[in-house]
This record gives sequence, C-alpha cells and structure tokens, in this order.
Amino acid sequence: MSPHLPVLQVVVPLLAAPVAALVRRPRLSWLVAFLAALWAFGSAVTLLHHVLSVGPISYHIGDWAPPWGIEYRVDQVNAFVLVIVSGIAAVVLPYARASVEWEIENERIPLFYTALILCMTGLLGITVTGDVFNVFVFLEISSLSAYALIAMGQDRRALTAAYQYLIMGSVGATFIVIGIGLMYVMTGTLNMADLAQRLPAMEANRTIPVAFAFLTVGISLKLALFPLHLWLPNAYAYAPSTVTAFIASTATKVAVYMLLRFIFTVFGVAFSFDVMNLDRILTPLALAAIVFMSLSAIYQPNVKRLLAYSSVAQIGYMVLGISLASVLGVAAGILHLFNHALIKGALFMAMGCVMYRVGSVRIEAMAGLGRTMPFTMAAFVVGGLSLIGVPLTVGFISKLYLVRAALEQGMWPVAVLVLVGSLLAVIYVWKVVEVAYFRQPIGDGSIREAPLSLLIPTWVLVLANIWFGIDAKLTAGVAIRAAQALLGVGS
Amino acid sequence: MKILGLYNYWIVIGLMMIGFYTMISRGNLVKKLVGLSVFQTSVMILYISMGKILGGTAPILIEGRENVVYTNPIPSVLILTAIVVGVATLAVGLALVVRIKEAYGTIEEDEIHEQDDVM
Amino acid sequence: MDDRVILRVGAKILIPFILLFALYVQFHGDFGPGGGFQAGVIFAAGFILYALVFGLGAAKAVLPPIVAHTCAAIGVMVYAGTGVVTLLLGGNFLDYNVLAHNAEHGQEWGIFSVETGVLITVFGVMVAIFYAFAGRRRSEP
Amino acid sequence: MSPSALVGLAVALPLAGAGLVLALGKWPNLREAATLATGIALFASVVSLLGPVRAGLRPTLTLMEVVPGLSLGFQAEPLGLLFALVASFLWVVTSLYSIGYMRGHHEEHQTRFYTFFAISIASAMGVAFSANLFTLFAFYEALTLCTFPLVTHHGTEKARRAGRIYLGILLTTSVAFQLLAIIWTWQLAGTLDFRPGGILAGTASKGVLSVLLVLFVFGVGKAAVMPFHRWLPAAMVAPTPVSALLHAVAVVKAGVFTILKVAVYVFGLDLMGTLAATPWMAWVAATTIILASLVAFTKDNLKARLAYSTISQLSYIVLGAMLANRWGIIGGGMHIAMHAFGKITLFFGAGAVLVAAHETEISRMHGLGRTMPITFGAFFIGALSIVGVPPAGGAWSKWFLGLGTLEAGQIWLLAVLMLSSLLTLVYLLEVPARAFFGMPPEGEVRPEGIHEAPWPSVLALVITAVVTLVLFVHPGPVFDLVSLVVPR
Repeated sequence: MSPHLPVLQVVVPLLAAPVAALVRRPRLSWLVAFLAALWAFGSAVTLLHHVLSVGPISYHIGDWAPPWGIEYRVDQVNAFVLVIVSGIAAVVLPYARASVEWEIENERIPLFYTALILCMTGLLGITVTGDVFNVFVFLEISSLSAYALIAMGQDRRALTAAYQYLIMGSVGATFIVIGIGLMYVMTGTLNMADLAQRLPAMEANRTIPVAFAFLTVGISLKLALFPLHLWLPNAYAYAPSTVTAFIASTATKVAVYMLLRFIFTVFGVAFSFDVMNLDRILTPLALAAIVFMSLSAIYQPNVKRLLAYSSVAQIGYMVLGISLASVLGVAAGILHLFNHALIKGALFMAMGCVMYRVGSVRIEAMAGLGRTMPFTMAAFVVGGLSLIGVPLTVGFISKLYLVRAALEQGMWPVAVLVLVGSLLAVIYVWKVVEVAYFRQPIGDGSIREAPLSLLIPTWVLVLANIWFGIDAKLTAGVAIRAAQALLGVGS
Repeated sequence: MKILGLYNYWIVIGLMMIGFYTMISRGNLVKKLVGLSVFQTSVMILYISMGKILGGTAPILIEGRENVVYTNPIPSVLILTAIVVGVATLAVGLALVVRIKEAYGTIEEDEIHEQDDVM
Repeated sequence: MDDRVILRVGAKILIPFILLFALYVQFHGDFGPGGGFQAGVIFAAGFILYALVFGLGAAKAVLPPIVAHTCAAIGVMVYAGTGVVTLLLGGNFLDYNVLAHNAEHGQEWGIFSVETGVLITVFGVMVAIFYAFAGRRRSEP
Repeated sequence: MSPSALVGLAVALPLAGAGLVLALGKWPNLREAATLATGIALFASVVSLLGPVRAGLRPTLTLMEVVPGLSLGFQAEPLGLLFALVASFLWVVTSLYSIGYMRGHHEEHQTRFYTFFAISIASAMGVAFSANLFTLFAFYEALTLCTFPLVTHHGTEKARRAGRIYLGILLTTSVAFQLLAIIWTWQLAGTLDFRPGGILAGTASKGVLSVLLVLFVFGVGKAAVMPFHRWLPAAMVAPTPVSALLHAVAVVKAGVFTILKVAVYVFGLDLMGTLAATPWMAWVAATTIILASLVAFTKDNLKARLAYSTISQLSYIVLGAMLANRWGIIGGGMHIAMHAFGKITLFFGAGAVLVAAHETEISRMHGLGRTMPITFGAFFIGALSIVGVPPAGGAWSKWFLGLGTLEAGQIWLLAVLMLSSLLTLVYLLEVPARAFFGMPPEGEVRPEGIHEAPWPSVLALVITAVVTLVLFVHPGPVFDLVSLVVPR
C-alpha cells in the first residue's frame, strides 16, 4: 500500500473534477467521473483493510508534523465511512449515465459530473482529515456542489429547494466555523488529536461549552436532525434522480460522522455526556424524529418526498444510537449509517428508474408498475422490506443492535419506540406497494421495464442489502471496533 | 470596563444578530442572502480580532530585528478561506435567485409558495 | 455608452495598472502580504471593468466564456498537480522541500506554483460568475 | 445423504419447486406435476429424518453466522419434525386438491399461486427446523410476507382490505412484541439457541421473565390468541386451498409451534411453572377458546365459521403450552397433527361445495348431502375429530390436554375444555346435519346437475378423512415423537 493513499483518496477525485469539466463531452466526462469513483472506492477498501489489520494511519500534508501542519488521519471509524461514500459513488455513476442523459441538457452534463465528483471529493475530505478547519473547507466544497446539483432538477421547485438548502446549510457551516474559532481561541490548535488533549484542562471555561453548542447545532443542521430537517424533503424530492440517490446515501451520513468525531474524539465522551448532558437533548429529538417523521412520511403523495421524510426518521435511529453513548449504541449508529446508505440508495435508484420511464414519482403514477416494470418494483419491495427491518436484510441488523443497546441500558420505552418506527415504515412502504401491484396500469401501456444500465446498479445495491443482512460479521465487526475506538475502550 | 473592553465581541454579536434576523424576517430572497453575508462577516471579524495583538505587526521576518510582536497570522489565513467560501456561497445563491426569478417571475418567498401550492 | 468619453479613456488608462498591480500582488505574494486569491480577484476586476465600459460583447470577444471556464479548471489542476509532483519526487503531498536543490528554494517555488494555480482559478471563476449574471436577459418585463 | 444435509434439503426443495413452477408456467400440466413431484420428494426427505431423530440424533446444519453469536441454522428435533411431517404430507394432498379446485373454479394467475404456495411451504419448513429464535423469526416473517399475495389473490377491494388486516396484525405483533422479546432474550441469555431445559433460567427476575412470556404469547400473532385473531377470518378471502393448508395448517401451526418451542426450549417447563404470568396466559387461551366458539355460532359463512373454529382450537395448543407440564406439551403437540388433519378435511369439504354447488352459506346447504355424499361424509369425520370424540384422532389430543389440566390442578380449565367441546359439537355438526337431513324451503328449486367436485379434490378429502380415522387407531407414532420433546 502506498503511504500516500490517505491524501490520494482526496486528490485524485479533486484532479478528476477539472478534467471532467475540460473534456466537454458528456460520455467522456462520465468516464472520468466513473474512473475517479472507482479509484476512490479501491483506495478506500485498501485503507480499511490496512487500518483493520495494521492500525490507524497518520499522513502529514507538506511533511509538516501535527499539530502545526494539516494531518490526514485514517482510523477504523472514517475508513468505514470512506468505503460507504466511495462505494455508493461507484455504484451510482454507472447508473447516472442513462438517467442524466434523460434529465439534464447535453451541454450541462460535463458540469454535472464535475459537481458530482467535487461533492464526493468534499465528503471524502471531511471524512479523512484530522484538522478541524479542513473539515469546514471540505464541507463547503461538498455543500456548494450539492446546491448546484440539486438546482439541476427538472421541476422548478428544485431551485427553491436548493436555495433553502443553501441558506440553512450556510448557517450550519457558519455555526461550525464559530465553534472551531472558539476552540482555537482557547487552545491555539486545530488538530483533532491535539484538541482532544488540551480541551479537558479548559472545561471549566465557559467558552468551551459555547463552542460545543455551536458545533453541535451546526452539525445537526447539516445532518437534518429533527427539527432542523426542513431543507431535506424538498431537496431530495426535486433533485435529479442520480443526485438524490447519491446525496441521500452519503451527505447526511458524513454529517453523522462529523457529529461522532466531534463529540467523541474532540470533546470526549465524558465532557459531551456527563458535563454537557448531550443525551438529554439528542435522545428525545431522535425519538421525535423517528415517530413524527415516519408519520409525516405516511401522508406524502410524492414517493421521493416520502422517502425523504423516512430518511429524517432513519437519521433519528443513528442519532439515537449515538446518544446512548455505549459501545453497542454507537456501533448501532455506525452500522445503521452503512445500512441506511444501502437501503436509501437502492430505493431512490428504483425511483429513478420509475422517473425515467413514467416521468413522475407521485404515488398515483406507480399504478400497475408491478406488472409493467416488475424488476424495478421488485427492487423497491426488497428495499422497502429492508427499510422496515425484515430479517435477512440490513435494516434488521441495525434494529437488532439498536434495540439491544437500548435494552442494555434498561431503556425499554426507547426500544419500543424504535420498533414502532418500523411499523410506521410498514405503512408507508406498503402504501406504494399496493398501488404498484393492485391498481390497473394507467396510460396507453407504453411503459416498459427500465433499461439494464439503470437496473443493474439498482440491483447491485439491493443484493448488497440482502448480502450484508445475511452475513453482517464484517459490517458489525467493523462498527463495534469503530465504536470502541471512539469511546476509547477495549480493542 | 471589562465589558466595554471586549468591544470586538459586541460588534461580532451585533452583526451576527442583525444578519440572522434579516435572514429570518425578510421574505425577499436577495435580502436573505444579504443577511447571510452579514452573518458570515461577523464571524470573519471574530476570527481576525482574536488573532490581533495590540501593537503587533504583520508576521514578516525581518533580518536584524528581534523581539518583534507579531499578530497571529493563522486566523487571518483561515478566514481568507472562509471569505472565499462566502463569496462562492453568495455567487451560487444569487445564481439560484436569478433562475428562481426566471422560473417564477418573483423573488418574494410567499408569492413563490403561493404558486407552488396551486400546482 | 459610446458617448462617455471620460469613462472610456479613464478605463483604458486604469486597466493596465490594475492588471499590473494584480501581478505585483501575485509575484510578491511569497515574500510579503498578498497571494493568488487577491491577485486573481484584482485581475478579474480589471477585466470586469473592461466589460462594464466596453460592453459584454467586446469582453467576450477578448475572453470567450469557455476560456474562463477552462482557466477555472486548469488552476485547480495546477494546484493539485503541484502536490502530485511533490509526491512523484518522493516527498509527501505538497512537501515543497523536494522541488528544488534545497529546502528554501523548494518552498519558494512550491508556494509560487500553488499561488499561480489559485490565481488562474480565481480569475476564471470571477469572470465566469460575471458572465453568468451579466449574460442574462429579463425573461419578462 | 447425511441427516444434516436432509434438513437443508427440506427447506431448499420447495424453493427449487417454486422456481420450477415459475419456469413451467406455460404448461399447466407439467407445472402441476412439478408441484406434486416436489411435494412427494419433500415428504420423503422429511420422513427419512424420522429414523435419526427417534434414535436420539439432532441433525444440525449451520448455514451462516450473521453476526457474532447469531447464526442462521437448522436443526431437526421431534416437535419440528412432527410439524414438518404434517405440513409436507398435507402439501402433497393439498396440491392434488388444488388441481381440481383451481381448474374447476377457473382461477386466474395460477402460476403465481403455485409459486408462492411453494415458497410458503419452504418458509414453514424453515420455521419447523429452525435451530434458534433468530432463524425462526426470519422464516416466520418470510411466511407472513409470501402468503400475502395468496391472501390477496383475487386482487379485489375486499381482498386488498383483508390483506391489510392480515399484514397489519401479523407484522405489528411480530415486530412490536416478538422481536422485542427475542432481542431481550438475546440480551439476557447471550444466546438464542433452542436448548432442552431452556436458556432463560436464572437470567433475570421472575417479573421480567413474566413480561417476556406475555410478549412472546401475544407476539406470535399467528397463534391467533385474542385480541390478535382478526387476521385469520380476514384471510378467508383467499382461494380455499390456501385457507386449507396455510390457514388451517402451515401458517397457524407455525404460530402455536413457535409458542410450544419457546415454552420448552427457551423458558423450559420448570421455569414456566414458577412464573406468575403462566396461569394468566392459560386463562387468556381459555377465554379465546370459549369466545371464538361462541363467535363461530354466529357465522353463517362456512369458511368464516371454520376460521373461528380454528382460532378456538389453536388456543388449545397455547393452553397446553401454558400448563407447563408434560401432559400439556404432549397434548398440545399431538393437537398440532390431529387438528391439522381434521380441519383440512373440513376446508376441503367447504371448497368442494363451493366448486360443485357454488354455495358458501351454511343455511343454504340443506339437502346437498344427498348429491355430494362423499364430501359430507368426510366433513362429518373431520368434525368429529375437531370435537374430540372417537373414532377420530382428535380424541387423543384432547384426552392428554385434559390430563394436563388435572396435573396442573386447574379443574376449571378442564371444565372449559368440556364446554368448548360441547359448543364445537353443535356448531360443526350442524353442517352435515343440514346437508343430509335439511329440507329446502318452500318454492326454492336447486339447479339440476350438481354432483361431486372434480375427482382430484374428492380424492384429497377422502385421504385426509381416512388419515383422521387411522390416527385414532394408531396414535402411537405421533405420541412417541412428541413425548421425545419432554423426556420423563
């Protein structure tokens, strides 16, 4: 393994982005983007393997030793997140070609791929860096390209959705900068590991809790924690199919990773939970997200919006796991981060197939698709079952760990609410399934099954849902080790 | 005196609240962006003021002179990045507003909502 | 706008100095205050002044939008490329020491190269943003 | 072939059969032949497990470790083997019956029907041979989901509403209660494996374990303990073979089987006997027995009446488990087999009447016994078995259940059993009585040309009726198998 892999993980896609813009030919720019995503995936898998077998890697940019220079640090936690982000990108890009050609004008396609690759670069950068200000820079790279990507949706509401996201996202990012600045004022360092060492001595100072508060709220805005989720449903619903599939399964996940990083690595579990009592805020909000957002999802007439609300609810599951602050709970959160990326990726990609053939993703438009687009809808059904948490799918594994973590601490009402969330998921998934399978097809019968270039990537994710649901040793093992690393116990 | 001595923080807080309030209270999309800019500017002042040392000079090494007090350059460098980000955000935001105007014929939030609700 | 002689003449006098000042900020950036970002903005400002006074058409004839876009892309490649070159020369990413025979010169060249990348990108992006806004016409009265 | 491979084969065969059926969809005769062949092969492989299991072996097959400490695995033990034997044998018979019924009734989407039927059987086999609670739960949910297309087979608004109730109740109870109980068990015991003597003893206070027991009993919605029984009558919109095999045998028996298995292998009878919740749950079952019988009286639709009868009879088995003694388990276990043969005969009869005479209401079946003597003769035998009187197999299981109540010292529960038998006698025997002796009201003329249903259907119901009689004369094999579960 090249020792430069941590930085190449980010730099290669960063170089690919201008290349994709320069080639100016839709097909070629797609190829560049695809190769970049493949590279990122390959290197992320190598890094994960290395971290698991050897141990964390620290890379010094410009050979300046931390805490003066910028450090890229890969450990069990972010290596896993790197694999998720780049893996989803590598699956979404083959899917993108046909979908994007249909949804976006020809001359803007190279720009689309540039933005997509930049977005991935930003997300990978947030994940890999060990420098808090670097986090902000990459966050803005990914966010700005995400705003642009969302605005490329066909519906004009995509514009207002992107605008709303821009305003709320910028406020969140600015909060994060304030938090970082206040920490810098107190400690004079921006390196995460260094901060973690210096902060405990200053806990009594009032600036540190303020910094903590700004950071938590800022990150919560980015990860769409209820009730800071208002930007998310429209952004997911009106963005181009490819963008929804990519962003839904990566952007909020990376924000969850940021939350993990800050409250566990930088501030430490003792400060976050014993001094600041973060769990008293996060647990109720997470539970509210699970229940209220699942209920909202039931009443959505647009399936992409329905899934978006469900995403907010699912983020509640991840945050709930984190708020339990135990190895099992944090592991459940990390596990769901991975699993939910697979679930929502598959579901949004299935909806992209529907969009491609039917031109709408409203529930009425699904009528009879069980017969006219059997493979697409079968993918949706399996994805939906996984969302519900039926055994032998990834969704089940997440719920298993989450419920166990709650029971471990004797919080059985929490366990019950988690399961109630699954039941609400049954309702909103089944609403779509019934229309697809029991209503007569509308229109002149010209609707055909989606092309293979869309179906194969969708089914790759669907099968991943089943595969990691049957053999979860790898994912669960990594999640447990990551949680141990974050909490600083065992391993 | 202590409270007045921290005047830079009062400026920061004042600007921050002005920007935040503008963002929340105004329905005009451009005015919201102006509010966002003011909000971001307040953070820039926060950074720059915390790096400043009274009597400090620009951190340039000059041969033959020692014991010179320098201003910490790192916050300035950091905030330069934030300024770039702010400019980019503003540009993207304005571009969006232009296209919203073309699509809806208005940049007033409530009128846009009305048009969307009709659909 | 053709009759505003003072503007036209004034601009013609100012623009070279603006561009020159941009280059000063750029080339002096590795010794004193300044750098690629400021230089890029000033350079673009000079150009935008030209477009404001002589019209968008004239400006686009001098610098087609596609060139601005290309600049934006190339700058990023120069920046990241510098990092890759240091990698190829055996250092860490952006480890300028390996760029020349000794560390001081290496740092100087490295910073200069990176700042050039920034200059090109910022210039390209600024002009592209200007074109994007200025090029639009009111779709309805 | 080694016994452990046979266990895997029992789950894989019906799945392969489903694929075969799907592939042969264009040729109905070949398709049905495939179903029958798979059914016979399945039954043969389950029967060949009988020897090793009776010799004391417990063939085990672990497919996959899902997460550390949680594996997907199968194990053949006596109770599961009994359930698998009954289900696989009746699948063959039901397939025979379906051929007559589906063609005689001109049903649509027959390929889909047979495919999901086979998958359902595979899931039932998975439940029967599950080696731990996780595997059991996985196949339990699979069974719910793959019977959904069968319940909503007709695709009408009524079928859709029934489907919603079906899925709603079964998923709600299983996710909200059963899954919670399973994860809680895992948390407490550190394992989910089924072990003789149970895994929960001494892991938590009696109060917590009592809550766990209640969660399990209500969580197994397929056991149709009131108030979670509504799905079973709703499921009767399905074609009759589905009601017969799945909603009298495979699905509902998977439910009570789960409860028996949890009682014996998770809690252990000794522990069960000390829990405060056990007698309470026994009374919940007893209440279900009586109430469901009373509701059955009010139903004029034959399938609805049979459905409520099933609810009542299922609670016999739950009651057997909650008695927490040897005779209770033996009686409950035997009742799985006895009730299966009796009830499936009744459903076959109901379906045959529907196909041949297009009648569904009991009040309009007067005089049909004279044109369809074989059907109603078999119906009579089935009814006797459900009531629990000689010369039908049901007598034995009720006998042992009665012994169980006495051993538990619950004389009133014995009274409930007696009363329920009386009620059953009245509401079930009304049907053949009307058919043989009833006179049509004045002025109504029954259309000419009614005769017995198509021969495969008649053959099927004759087979099950005969087996019901045989089980009275030779209950030995069933008894021996079940008594292996609870060694003396």
